[in-house]
Amino acid sequence: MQDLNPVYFVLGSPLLAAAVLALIPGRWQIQASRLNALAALATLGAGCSLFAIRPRPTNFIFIDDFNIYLVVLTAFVGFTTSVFSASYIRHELETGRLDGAKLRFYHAMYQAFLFTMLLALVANNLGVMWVAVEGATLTTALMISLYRTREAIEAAWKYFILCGVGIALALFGTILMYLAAQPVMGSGLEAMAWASIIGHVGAFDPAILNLAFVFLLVGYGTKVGLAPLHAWLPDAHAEGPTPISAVLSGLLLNVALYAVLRFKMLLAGNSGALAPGPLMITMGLSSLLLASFMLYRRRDIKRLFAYSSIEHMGIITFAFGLGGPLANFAGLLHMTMHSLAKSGIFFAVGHIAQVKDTQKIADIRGLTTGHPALGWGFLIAVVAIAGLPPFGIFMSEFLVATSTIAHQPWLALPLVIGLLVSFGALILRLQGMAFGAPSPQPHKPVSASLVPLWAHLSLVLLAGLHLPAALVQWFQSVARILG
Amino acid sequence: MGNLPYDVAHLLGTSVLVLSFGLLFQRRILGVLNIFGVQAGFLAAAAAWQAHIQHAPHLYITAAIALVFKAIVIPLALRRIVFRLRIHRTVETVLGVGPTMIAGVGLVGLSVILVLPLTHQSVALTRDDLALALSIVLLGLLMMITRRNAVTQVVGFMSLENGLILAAVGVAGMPLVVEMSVAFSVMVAFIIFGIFFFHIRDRFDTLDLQSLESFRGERS
Amino acid sequence: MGVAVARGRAGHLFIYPISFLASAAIALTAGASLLHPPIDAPSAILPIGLPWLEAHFRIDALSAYFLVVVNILAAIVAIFAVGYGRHEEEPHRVLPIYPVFVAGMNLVLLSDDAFSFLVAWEFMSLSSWLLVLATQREPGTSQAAAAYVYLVMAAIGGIALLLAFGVLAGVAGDYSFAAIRTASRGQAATAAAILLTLLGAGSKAGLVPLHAWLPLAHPAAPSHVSALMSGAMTKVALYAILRVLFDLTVGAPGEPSGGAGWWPGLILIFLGGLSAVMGALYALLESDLKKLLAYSTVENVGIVALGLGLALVFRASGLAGLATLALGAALLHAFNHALLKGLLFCGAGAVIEATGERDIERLGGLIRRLPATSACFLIGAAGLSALPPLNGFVSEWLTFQAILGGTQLSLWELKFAVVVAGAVLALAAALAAAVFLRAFGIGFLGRPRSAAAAVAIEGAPSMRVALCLFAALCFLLGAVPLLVLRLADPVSQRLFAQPLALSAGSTWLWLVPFSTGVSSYSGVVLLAALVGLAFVVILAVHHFAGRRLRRGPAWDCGFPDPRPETQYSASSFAQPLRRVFGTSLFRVREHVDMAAPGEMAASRLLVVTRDLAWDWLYRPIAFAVDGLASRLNLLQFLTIRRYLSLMFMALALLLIVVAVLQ
Amino acid sequence: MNGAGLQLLQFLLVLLLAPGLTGLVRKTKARLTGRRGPGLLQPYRDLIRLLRKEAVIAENASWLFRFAPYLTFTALWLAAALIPTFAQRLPLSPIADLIALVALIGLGRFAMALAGLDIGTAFGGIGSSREVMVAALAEPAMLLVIFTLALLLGTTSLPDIAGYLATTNVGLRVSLGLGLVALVIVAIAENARVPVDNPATHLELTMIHEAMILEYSGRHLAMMEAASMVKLLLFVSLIACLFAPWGMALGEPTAASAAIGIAVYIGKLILAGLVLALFETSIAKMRVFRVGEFLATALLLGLLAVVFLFVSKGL
Repeated sequence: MQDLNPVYFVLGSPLLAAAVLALIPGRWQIQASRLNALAALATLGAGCSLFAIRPRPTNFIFIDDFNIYLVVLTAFVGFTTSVFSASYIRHELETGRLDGAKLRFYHAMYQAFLFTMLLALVANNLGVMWVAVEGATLTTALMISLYRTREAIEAAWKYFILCGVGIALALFGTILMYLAAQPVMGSGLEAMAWASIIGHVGAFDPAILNLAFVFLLVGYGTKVGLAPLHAWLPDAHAEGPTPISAVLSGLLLNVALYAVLRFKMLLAGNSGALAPGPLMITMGLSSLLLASFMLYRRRDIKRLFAYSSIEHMGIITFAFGLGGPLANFAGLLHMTMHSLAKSGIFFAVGHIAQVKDTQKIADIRGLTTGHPALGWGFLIAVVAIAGLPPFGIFMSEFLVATSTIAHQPWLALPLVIGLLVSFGALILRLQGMAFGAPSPQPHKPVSASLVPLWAHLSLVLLAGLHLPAALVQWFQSVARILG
Repeated sequence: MGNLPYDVAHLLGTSVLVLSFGLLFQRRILGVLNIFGVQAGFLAAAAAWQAHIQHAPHLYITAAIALVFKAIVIPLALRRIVFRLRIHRTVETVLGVGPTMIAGVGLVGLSVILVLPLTHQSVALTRDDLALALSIVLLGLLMMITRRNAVTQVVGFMSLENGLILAAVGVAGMPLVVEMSVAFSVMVAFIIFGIFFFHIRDRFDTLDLQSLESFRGERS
Repeated sequence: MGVAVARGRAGHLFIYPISFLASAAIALTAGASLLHPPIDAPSAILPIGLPWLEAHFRIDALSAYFLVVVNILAAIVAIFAVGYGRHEEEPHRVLPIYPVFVAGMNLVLLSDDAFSFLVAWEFMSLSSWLLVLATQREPGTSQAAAAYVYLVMAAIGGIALLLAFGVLAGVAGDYSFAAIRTASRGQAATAAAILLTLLGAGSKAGLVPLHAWLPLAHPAAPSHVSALMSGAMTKVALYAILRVLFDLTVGAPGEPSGGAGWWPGLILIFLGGLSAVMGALYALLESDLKKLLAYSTVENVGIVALGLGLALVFRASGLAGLATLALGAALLHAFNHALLKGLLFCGAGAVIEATGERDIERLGGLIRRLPATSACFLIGAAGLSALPPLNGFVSEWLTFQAILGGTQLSLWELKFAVVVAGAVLALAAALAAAVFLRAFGIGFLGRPRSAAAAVAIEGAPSMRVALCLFAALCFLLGAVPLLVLRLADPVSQRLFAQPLALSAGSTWLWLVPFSTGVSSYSGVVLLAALVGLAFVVILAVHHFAGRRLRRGPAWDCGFPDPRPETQYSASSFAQPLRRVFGTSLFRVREHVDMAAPGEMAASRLLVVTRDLAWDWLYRPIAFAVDGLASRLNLLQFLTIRRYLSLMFMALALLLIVVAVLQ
Repeated sequence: MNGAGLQLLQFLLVLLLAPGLTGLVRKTKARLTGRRGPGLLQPYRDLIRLLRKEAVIAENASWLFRFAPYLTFTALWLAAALIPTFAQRLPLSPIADLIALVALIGLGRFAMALAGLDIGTAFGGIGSSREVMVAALAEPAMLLVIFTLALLLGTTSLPDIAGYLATTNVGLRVSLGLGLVALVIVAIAENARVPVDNPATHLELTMIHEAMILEYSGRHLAMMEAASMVKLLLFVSLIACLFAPWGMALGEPTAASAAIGIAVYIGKLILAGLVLALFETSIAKMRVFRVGEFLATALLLGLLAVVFLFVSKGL
């Protein structure tokens, strides 16, 4: 059992947990939420063990510098979200908005969702990666309509249709990629394994590669929430339960972008194919500008941060589109920081929505006086996401902006406009909510477990001050092969 | 007698394409369901024929799945839902038939232009198949845009999936596991559609998306 | 340097003394490092910041000088704050952030690479934003709006600086200042970097077109914080301009025509002159004491910017001696303004704590109620009006001498611009005298116009100690400006590789910029002469005319009317000048609706002044963003079909692009 | 005649001649308007009378009110003592050049305006507010005149300017002419002479200077009156020193050259007094709000002087 592949544990534990949680009847859902947290902890443990033993790539599973830290990040955020969801669920049960049956479904699907994302990250076979991302869509589709309100159902239906079509297009792209690989590498599993394709991609027919990349960019781009394809994201975040929004915003967008970057690496290998840079830059900038202007009109707090996720995904895609070691490094760093900070914010937003019993920004005031710990935590989180200094996001935005003005100065203007407009909108809403006389809150203060929030913020602060050497080394190696 | 296999595959592919045009044209829901069933049948035949040419036994399984589920189970299930919701008589036209047809032809033209340059290495068979598959996918998407009723939108989505399966089948040597997982995910997608129908029905009492749209986010 | 951020429950008695000690310590070390500079300036490397470029921190002459300025001000303000902090309603909101704010400023001065510079810069803005919001009552009031405008402007400034450093660092992406200095870059890149720096640092300093946030934000903070913001933070912004324009873009130090030639200097002169006059005029029309002081900050920052512009122009045309004089004048004025503005804002704080009123229209007669505060406020007002024995006059006098040196410039346009700048500076100085005479006269003299003003009592002893310390420093520097010039000498050594021409001829007694023949000034002798002569006159008069004194009702041409309303108010005091300058510059509209004859209703005077920068720069941008936001908002409410068609069009577009590129 | 003695002589000379000059102006104005007018020594008698009277001040007067007269008088007396009148080199003159002199006058005006506001009566407010308007325009004009001279001669220290103008033949220069006119306008405005303000009346619509010292009496009023007299002398000797420095004892003054210097200086004073009286009787007082334009012309003339400096000399 020497080469006991830790990846099997990483994938196995959520799958097993999903099965077990599905069996636990509705009455014991509090214990189920604790089990959920335990399972996520186990996955995190398995993920960390990957640092020690780096398994050999097989046809289906492989670990390299790019996906190792994403796997650990996904496991970590999955764990902290499960801790948050335990206290969130307890409050939802007390107020009766959710009952045992729905929660049973919720816990099972939560673990299944973690499984699909981890599978997508470690999948070497392009087909398996597609199925994993499709699985992620399927598992979250019904969770968004958990509350059974009319808006929730409409949001879930929209989410399912748009992402379904997107994923279908991605499948078509994957098939085209296989079509391109088949003449050079022969048929069979070999032609679908990314690790081996990357070696031979130079000999592929560039025309098919371009066509494939277009379909893949539009397909997976829908899941990343880039501008013309972003419609599902705000409603899915606003109507679903908050832990789901946190995981959706924090992890699913990253996984989809990871998939797009995998294919960008393939295209970078083939000289004949058209450069993917300009495409990603246009989509990145358009989503940055669209989202930053839309922030001003938002009246719902979760929808506000959903658009902020679109904006940040726009910045990251722009950074990868720009290319060059500095910009790629910034993109990778921003991906990590954004998922930590954004999921942290959703933890805070979840409790705020519960305490104030509303998601309308107008009705939320005076958080720092009403609930000091929650209020200040929320303030620091929003300041981090807005890109102010001591936090990691400022460092990545600093790198993106400086490398933009150095390489393509005329691109700096739209980037800066987008950053400033979104900064203005976020601070305007934050100031309204955080300060002033506290608005009435019907519920007694919920025993909010702010541990996950502070954990995330401290990580973002640590990254802002001093990045651990190992992480830097991984980022730089990936930045080189990203081209 | 050119080479027979190419002609037959080509014939089956084009018939699936013609039927997706039929889906675009048909206004009555029941008609749409019937055409979809026939299209799935032809798809199954094409898959079986590919299996025969490429001597790849696993394609027979895909053909069988396509035939059983796509041609029979799904249309019947949808028919039962339509009758229980008593919406079998609704007639819906969103975008005029004329412009939709023109758009459809345009899309087919676009996909042929795109696929033509991939000439030299790949076998002629795959090139034609790919063009057909791409146009079926685009037509499926066009159908979803022009339909207002949830059921017809789902049928549009399913015909889009048919295009994908035609592409997957057309490419020689697609590993079995991928085939199986694709088919499996399509099945799960259809089950979730079913669940959604019941949710929408008991909250909105109609499957017409018009009423659904009035509850978009932040509208209230 | 890193002052402990204590969640000060122990209250102000604990935090402020510590910050006083810290600031005093920093000031002393910086001063020491200036006077006998260590051979190689120590460069501390901390493992924080960008992974491959640790944060560099270095004290060189320029940063040491500004460290002295900022920390002396911070030390004395800390003493003031010990007393002032007592009545703070929510001390826990101000206390922990105050030392962080001071630390942020020090870090900006110390940092030696672009990344840590910007981190400290934004850190400073963030902490001051929290301080501005600390004492707010309702979010809806102007306080929240002021804080919001402040932070957005700070962000714009920050991003402009970020881009400037991006251009300076170039493609290589090496952000340490040492690398930036040696990196060679095109003329266009240097020009872009300079313009972006002027935009970024200029908006933080408050140069005119970008100043509109300053009079909103500075008064909104608690008084001791606004003293720091006006006194120290604007100096840090000027330090940024100095660092980039004089040090980073110049290439090898000391090389005369390096950098971008004389046009940046001309821009600075233009902006400085405009800020000086407009700042004074805005202050003249303002009746809120702290806003008035904020506008006067805009004016004085304009004067310093004018000095810096002169230095750039002189250096670009090879007159190194004059350049050091102009630089010396600017640095001296920065030092003086920091002290004087600190004194005035702390004085205003004492007044507000005593009366709870900020509007000078409702104050009056405070000189009898708060003798010590009024005396110190008078000294501050005289200083900023550039009256001889005090330090305000010395730096303005030096700036005039630098302007008079303009005759040696070669280019005709430059000569004319320099002289027009002199005229503008003279007008600004005169208007400043009017502003502070009005502020002190209406605010402190005459009869109390409100009940609160009538019962005001002196604040805590520590506040008075701080005020007197400020006043003493002003007198000391007025008499012996050499103290500061000794500090400024290494700075000009560092930037121009030339000693300050000024300090060559000057001793502690005389101040001789060029040669005794040309012009000279002696603070000490003038002060001694004034005091001596006054003493002689008083003795003679009292001996000859006796000391008899009788108190009686005010004469007032025979009909004494005790009601305070008959006194001149702030707006009536400024009315003649408003009539001369106001109509054109601020579109001043005065409506007087007199009661119909026979009616007893009081007639009303309504004066409407409009801030031009707000109308032509800020409002259009805000409307544009708002309009675009509402137009784009429709995208949120489309139906699923339209979203699908959106996606379809995107796909089709990309496919066409691919087809075309094939 | 060593330095200290010279400076002491200058102080006494200025103090004694000031009231005489004012008396001369009043006498000639009376004569020109057909009245006998008070004697030349009337101002001396007024000052002594006021000094002996008891000073009455308002209840709410503060320490500033009592100290301001002395500060005003001292500042103006020191400023007057720095201007070379009969001897070029004075020991105290290097401590303040022309710009510092303008600032000293500003200090005097600052103290007087504050005193006006201290009691809190309407008239004090009127006086100070108008004084501030006048100052806000007069000071820049004066500085511009100084720029003209400094740019032309390269120095701002009074002894050197006087020495240079007295010795070399600078010739008739347009900018110097404009500078003189501007300085005269400023002098009229600063000393509250007729077109800007009427020193003789207490009409509240017109008075600027008188309004500020309305509340003073006894020795304080004496100080204020003496200050305004010294100020008039100061401006006359400033104009004389800058634009007509001939007859001054240049370099190291001997007893003889000092005597000649004093005689010539007194002659200049008399001439100036007559011209001022003549000018005042021939012009009516301006409305207060036109004073702004009047002084704006002075500012414009100053600026023109500087511009012409470049054009004509091609500097």
